[in-house]
Amino acid sequence: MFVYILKRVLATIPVMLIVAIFVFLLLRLTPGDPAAILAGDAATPAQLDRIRERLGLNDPLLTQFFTWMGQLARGDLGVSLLSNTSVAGMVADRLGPTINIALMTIVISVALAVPMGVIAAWRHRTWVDFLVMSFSVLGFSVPVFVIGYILIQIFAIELRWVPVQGYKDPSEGFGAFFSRAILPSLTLATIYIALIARMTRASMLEVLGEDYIRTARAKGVRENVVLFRHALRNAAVPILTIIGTGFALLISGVVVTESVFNIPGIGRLTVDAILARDYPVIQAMILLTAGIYVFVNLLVDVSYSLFDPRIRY
Amino acid sequence: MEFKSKDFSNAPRVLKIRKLKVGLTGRPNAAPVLDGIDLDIRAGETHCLVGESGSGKSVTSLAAMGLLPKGALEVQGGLIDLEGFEITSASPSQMRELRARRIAMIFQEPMTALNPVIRVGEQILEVLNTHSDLSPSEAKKLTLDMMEQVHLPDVERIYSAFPHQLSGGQRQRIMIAMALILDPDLLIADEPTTALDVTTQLQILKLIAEMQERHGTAVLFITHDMGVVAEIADTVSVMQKGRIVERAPIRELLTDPKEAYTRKLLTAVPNLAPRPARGDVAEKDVVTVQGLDMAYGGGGFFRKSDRVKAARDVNFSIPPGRTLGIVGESGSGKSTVARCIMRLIDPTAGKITVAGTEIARLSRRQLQPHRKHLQIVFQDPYRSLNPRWTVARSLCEGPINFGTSRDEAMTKAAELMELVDLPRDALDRYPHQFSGGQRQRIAIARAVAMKPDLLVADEAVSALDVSVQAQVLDLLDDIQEKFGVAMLFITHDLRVAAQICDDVLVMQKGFVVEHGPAGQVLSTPRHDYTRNLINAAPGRNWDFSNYRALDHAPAPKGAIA
Amino acid sequence: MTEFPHARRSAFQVLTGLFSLPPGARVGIGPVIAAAILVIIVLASVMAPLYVPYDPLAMNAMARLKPPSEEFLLGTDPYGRDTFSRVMTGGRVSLLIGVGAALVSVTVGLFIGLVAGFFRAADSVIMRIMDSLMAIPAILLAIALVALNGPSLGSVIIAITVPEIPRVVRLVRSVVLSAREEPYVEAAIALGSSMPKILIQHLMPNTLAPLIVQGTYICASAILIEAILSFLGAGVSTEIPTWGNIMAEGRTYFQIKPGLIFWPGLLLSLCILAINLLGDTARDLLDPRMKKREG
Amino acid sequence: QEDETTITAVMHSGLRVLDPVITTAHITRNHGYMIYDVLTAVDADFKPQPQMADWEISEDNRTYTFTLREGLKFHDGAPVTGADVVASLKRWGKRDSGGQLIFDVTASLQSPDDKTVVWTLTEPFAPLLDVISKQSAVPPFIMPARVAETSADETITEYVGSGPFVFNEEEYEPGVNVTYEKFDDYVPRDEPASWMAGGKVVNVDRVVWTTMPDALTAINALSAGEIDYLEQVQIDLLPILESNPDVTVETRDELGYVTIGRPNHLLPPFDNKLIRQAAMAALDQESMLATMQGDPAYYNVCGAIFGCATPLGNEAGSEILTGGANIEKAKALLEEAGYDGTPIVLMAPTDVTSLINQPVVAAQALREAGFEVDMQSMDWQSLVQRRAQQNPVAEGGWNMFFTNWMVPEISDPLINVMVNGRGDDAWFGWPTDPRVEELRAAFVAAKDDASRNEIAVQIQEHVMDNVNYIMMGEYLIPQARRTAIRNMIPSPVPVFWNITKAAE
Ligand SMILES: Nc1ncnc2c1ncn2[C@@H]1O[C@H](COP(=O)(O)OP(=O)(O)OP(=O)(O)O)[C@@H](O)[C@H]1O
Ligand SMILES: Nc1ncnc2c1ncn2[C@@H]1O[C@H](COP(=O)(O)OP(=O)(O)OP(=O)(O)O)[C@@H](O)[C@H]1O
Ligand SMILES: [Mg+2]
Ligand SMILES: [Mg+2]
Ligand code: NI
Repeated sequence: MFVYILKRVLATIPVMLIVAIFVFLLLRLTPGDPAAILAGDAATPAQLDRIRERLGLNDPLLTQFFTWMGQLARGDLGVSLLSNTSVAGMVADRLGPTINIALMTIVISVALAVPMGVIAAWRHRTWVDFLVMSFSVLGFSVPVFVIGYILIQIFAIELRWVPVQGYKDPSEGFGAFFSRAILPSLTLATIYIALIARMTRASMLEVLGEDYIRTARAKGVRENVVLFRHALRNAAVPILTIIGTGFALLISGVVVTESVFNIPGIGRLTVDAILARDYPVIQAMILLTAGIYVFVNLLVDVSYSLFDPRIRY
Repeated sequence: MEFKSKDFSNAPRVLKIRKLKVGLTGRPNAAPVLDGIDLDIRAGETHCLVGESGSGKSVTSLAAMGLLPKGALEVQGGLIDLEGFEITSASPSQMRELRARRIAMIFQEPMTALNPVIRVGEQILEVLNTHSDLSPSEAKKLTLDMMEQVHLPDVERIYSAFPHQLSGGQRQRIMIAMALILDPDLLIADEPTTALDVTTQLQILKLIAEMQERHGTAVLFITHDMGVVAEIADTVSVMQKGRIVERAPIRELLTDPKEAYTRKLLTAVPNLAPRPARGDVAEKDVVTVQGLDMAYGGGGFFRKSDRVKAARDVNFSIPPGRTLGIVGESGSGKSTVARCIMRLIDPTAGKITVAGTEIARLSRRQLQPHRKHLQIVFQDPYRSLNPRWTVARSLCEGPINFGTSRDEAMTKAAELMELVDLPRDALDRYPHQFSGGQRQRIAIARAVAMKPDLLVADEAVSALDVSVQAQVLDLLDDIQEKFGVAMLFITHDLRVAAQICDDVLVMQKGFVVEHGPAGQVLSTPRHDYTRNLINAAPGRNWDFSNYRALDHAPAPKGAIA
Repeated sequence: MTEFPHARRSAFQVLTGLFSLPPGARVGIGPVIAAAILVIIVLASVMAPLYVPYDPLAMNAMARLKPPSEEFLLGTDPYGRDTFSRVMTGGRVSLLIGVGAALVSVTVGLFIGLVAGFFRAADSVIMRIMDSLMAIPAILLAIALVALNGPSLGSVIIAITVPEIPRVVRLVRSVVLSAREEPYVEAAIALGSSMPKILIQHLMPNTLAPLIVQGTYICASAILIEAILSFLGAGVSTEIPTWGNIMAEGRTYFQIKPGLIFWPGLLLSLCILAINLLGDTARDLLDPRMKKREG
Repeated sequence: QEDETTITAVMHSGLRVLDPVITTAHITRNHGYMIYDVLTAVDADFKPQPQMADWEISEDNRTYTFTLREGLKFHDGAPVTGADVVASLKRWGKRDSGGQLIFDVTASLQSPDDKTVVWTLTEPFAPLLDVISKQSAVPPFIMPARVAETSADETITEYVGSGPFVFNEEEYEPGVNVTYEKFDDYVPRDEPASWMAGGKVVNVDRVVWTTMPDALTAINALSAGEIDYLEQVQIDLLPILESNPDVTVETRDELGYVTIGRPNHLLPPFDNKLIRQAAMAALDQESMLATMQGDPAYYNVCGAIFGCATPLGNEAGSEILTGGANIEKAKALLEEAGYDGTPIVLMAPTDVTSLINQPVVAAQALREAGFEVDMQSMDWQSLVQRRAQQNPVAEGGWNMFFTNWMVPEISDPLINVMVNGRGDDAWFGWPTDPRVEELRAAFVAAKDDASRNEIAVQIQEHVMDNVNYIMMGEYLIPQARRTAIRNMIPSPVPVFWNITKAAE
């Protein structure tokens, strides 16, 4: 087990390295000039060039790359070209909101989607199944920002149950956090629920056709025990997998929800940085999100063995 | 051969099925799956249900359990009476109450029938938790007790093992413990031993008999193995196409079958008496295997230790027109040897000479021209033909690879169809439009199309019904006659081996433990392992096709039972 | 009498397999309605230039944000352009993006996947690269790619395609790896068929059915991603109306002119709904396990 | 803590650059006015007024003596000294175009004692006070000498000022939140506040600036009372706020903005004056402004390149722009110039809301006049990089783009970078225009307002003829506040002194 985890962790190194090279090249090939945004509209070309020189943007690409890799190796994420503050600090500030919203989304999604999928599979081809599947297809069909607007309109503007926007850390009181986090989480969860419910249903359908389900029924076990004790655990691996890979979707969704709900998270930070070509920030952010994705999927892989004793490492 | 002969007419009736009709849900006009089944089982009786695949044996048992697949099959008439309780009209919760208490079931595949993610002890315990109010410690004690009764070793450890950590036989014991823990009146066993090798099968059959003795349970035993039937049945019902065509006490059925169908079924069962050996051939051996070793795994950096030595120092040779059988229990390395010879896997060591060429070390490319000398027929007729290809295309693939023109290949394919006794127009059809036996014929035709010198048949008939199996074996015999091809025939069924092989090679754990002419190995085995195998073959003393006991029953001495 | 069965034939079989139901399988009314809706939307979009009343790009500063009327069926947008004309023409581009992204990613993914499944040596390198691509959040990658090439139609399609490719590759590779173990493939080896031949004739057809299913999902999500890219200011230029950028432009008017989001949103959702539903149906029908249970 | 008053304000953009000298970004300038103070400042009548210092001008107009007023202190407690002022002015002089002109004629800038700064010129520079009092784009903010010693090409890393608010570095999140606290030791002037001049009396404890990427969210947040102030409201969204009695919508900055189109004078076809004129004739202010703003109350058809409401503003020769599109004239000009159909590469940003419309409208009008237009969409960052390219179109060059300015940023020929005619040293578009340079020199030398106005008219006429850039009109951006926020002073810079917040 330990050896397996170690191997998996080691295997992420080439992946992250490829991500790093890829991101670096992509960014440097992209037109755009951080010096221009730094200096503002009225700056003259000569002024821009002096700033570029100072920021090291006139160095050859390879030099820039190795400078960056060298910094990374020392654990230094660099300094934002625009705000001149340390990227690590910015990331630290911005990570909290995103992680908290993402966690809440996952909790909500799993709590709703798994039972939905289980029931849909159990009542395969009935109206319950139809309802669940319709919802999950619908969840895929509406752009995230529209869902966000609709939720704001209903719950924040019409009903006035929760604030329109903003973010408060749980340390400032759970109520304050919850009331602001619930709409963005629901917005994000829609697509996630759709994904998980669909996968749960498919996986459960498969498992429900297995012999041991028949065995359990032959023992006279109650239906809910059959579903949740016998079937769900066997269906868990693909569900976990989709929760892991769906995490990428979540990150994409975060970018939009953070805009709509004005949450100071890493999604917005990254988009802003891309639009401003703040290279150190973009590089760090994409490495970070890629790292989170890889880590989550590593966790998922390792957790398989919790659900399926046949999987041993 | 001793048959059971107890009279059950006075025993209380446990299960009574009358005019049972089961059909496809929502399609009352389609041909019914079960059409007017009548069945009686009395306390203590073992009632065997036999018949070809698809005749409705499993459906009958599922109907009795109230477990017909929802949305697919439904009871459309008749009644099922379990000790006065009408099952066809029971509510789901009433049915749940009945199951495990009054009626229990064991399924064929012990691996898939147990939940892979729950500890086996808990799976047994669950029956008690569902149906009784025992305290946890009492329930656990009872469970362990039951596990002792089914002769599981080291019950404390096995209690907390997962199914994949147990052997097939142990898993099936768990199933039996689970089925019998509440002492039901009726035990339904649907092919409980088909997936096990003969020695384990024998133990399980004994166990069921013992439990039946102890608890007085009635048993409905479903099987297609006539040997098993001869061994355990009190009464036999023969099913064909959803009907019961004949019912009789065991001795009567085997000695004096009334129905033509029953006769056909019995005639098809091969004998354990070896076929008469064929005359020696002077020609050079087609294939020679020397010191073949095969170890799986070991490729990775971390896992040098978990190499599986699946074949060790295997030596044999086969002259043209002769058949060598490889027998042995599951996992003994039979397929490994076959796949090495075919070079589907690369042997770790040893020499394989086919038609004069040493092929064990040839590269893919070097091997290509020699491929046509070797062909193989696989066990699973459903997966050995590309489902997307027409039969014609499958048959032409090989010859075209070796330079035959399309038209020529097509003409040959048509001839081959005739050879394997299939209509010519079948060429345009797809595999799913054929039965298993027909597909196996196509697979054989495909192999024969290459005019190979060696034909490897890896369990080529194991998936087939006895009657179909007999036809395919005949076909192989014909082909060998006609083309003089050497054959490597792999099977775990000694009867089949006896019928078709000139020589037999017995494998155990990768080693060859005995090798000799079929007559000698099967009648006077020298190795204990071979003896055990033969002894474990059920109904080995009965000559089914002639409705009488065998003259020269293979009676190895010194065998353990 | 007998003509030689060509490979084309078997691919055709798979396609018809999509529409002919296995015995026992029942397709509800849902997929039929979905197919009908899709056909209507596609036809209406493709033929839009023939019937829309205005040039979808013609601006009219005097007719900004007009409510629906006889003159402007669905009202006008902040540039005074006719929403109806824009929404109907916008469908063409959105669908083009969807279909384009699906085709490109499936084709490229199929090729890479076959190579990865076949060449053991290439496999680990390719899969590491694919893992890396998967790890980069699709939206961020897309924004960066669009920034690189400028927000043209082509670069939006590429930006949507690139993150989808690894998924297709994984799918193809897993199908190839599992199909490799099938006895009929071993039989083909024994019959002396060369590896490329086995790959293309035996293994590739197996990937067709899952790819069709995957393709529908990519198509649906491409249309959505285009909308999100527009929302983030990295979409197709406003000179080319798409459902996505019509919605993105109209999003600030959500409360005062909901029609600007509603109509393109409705068509987009209906379209995606229909495509997804057909994809699901295709999967149910094509999944051999489902077939086994039902047949 | 309980009755601390905080104003939460949503600003037009996120604050990322904290150095108000290195950048011309408005948000950074606004930040500068929060934490820094200036020597002199312009009032609502465009008149320089004392702020940190009074001044005296020598007879020969060559020596300016500034005397710092009492009680000026930096946020770290140190008093403001003449040395700080000198260092700050020098750094500013390296970055600001007006400042550069002054330093070109500077003999010495010294601080004889802690309270005095003496600025000696080699020749008179009449607009000196106007330049150092300007509120845009880069005002000379006074920083401690140690900070001001930072190179002018490098951003400062210490944010200590002597202004009315203290920057809270702890709570600063670049691009998202900035928090300012009242500087208790700030001594305001006694005069009433007027634009940047007068007493900066702070009546609240904290001001928090945030950004909201989504305009609709910001409006909804204001309606719900989650924020107090919205610096810019999209005009089309005003109806949402109108019915809400708790929210007041008004125009704080009456000067507003201009939107302009800039042709590239280096490349064909816009190297041809006639073709530039044709483009100008094809464009129509009214339809562009209407598309951008909708409500006529918020735009102003105005042909004055220095803005219509400024002292120098005049509309000489601008009928071609203000009188509607003249497609006929455009076609005739193109005919005359022998336009060969060379496509106009028009750069169109996709991610800056206030700049999305102009290229789209312009493209349509130009096409109507017979131009071939190749509108290329890109994000603003790609645009700012590309507009610096002098290459031919095929190698990444461009022909035209649009941008916006605040009126004070274009209000005179020294500030307005687009009338710089020094070729490669000029602003993007690089006109080589000796005539305009001549006029600018004359402007600096001019002694009185009358002659300055005279020169401004000449520049206006010249620019209209030569089409250095195309003035597309003025527009206003309303702001919205909770009604409880009172006493905001009208100003082009959103300042937070004088404001009171009543309990709601
Ligand atoms: N779920 C189902 N839906 C439709 N038909 C079914 C279903 N299950 C079984 N059948 C049909 O019922 C018939 C009897 O099947 P059954 O499984 O009882 O055969 P069997 O005698 O047990 O065969 P085997 O020896 O292969 O187990 C077959 O023709 C089969 O096709
Ligand atoms: N691909 C493989 N990798 C690792 N081990 C394998 C592999 N194939 C077979 N084995 C192991 O090799 C041994 C011999 O297997 P083989 O398939 O040859 O047995 P067999 O005699 O054909 O059994 P059966 O009767 O069940 O077909 C078994 O222990 C099996 O687990
Ligand atoms: Mg059966
Ligand atoms: Mg085998
Ligand atoms: Ni034909």
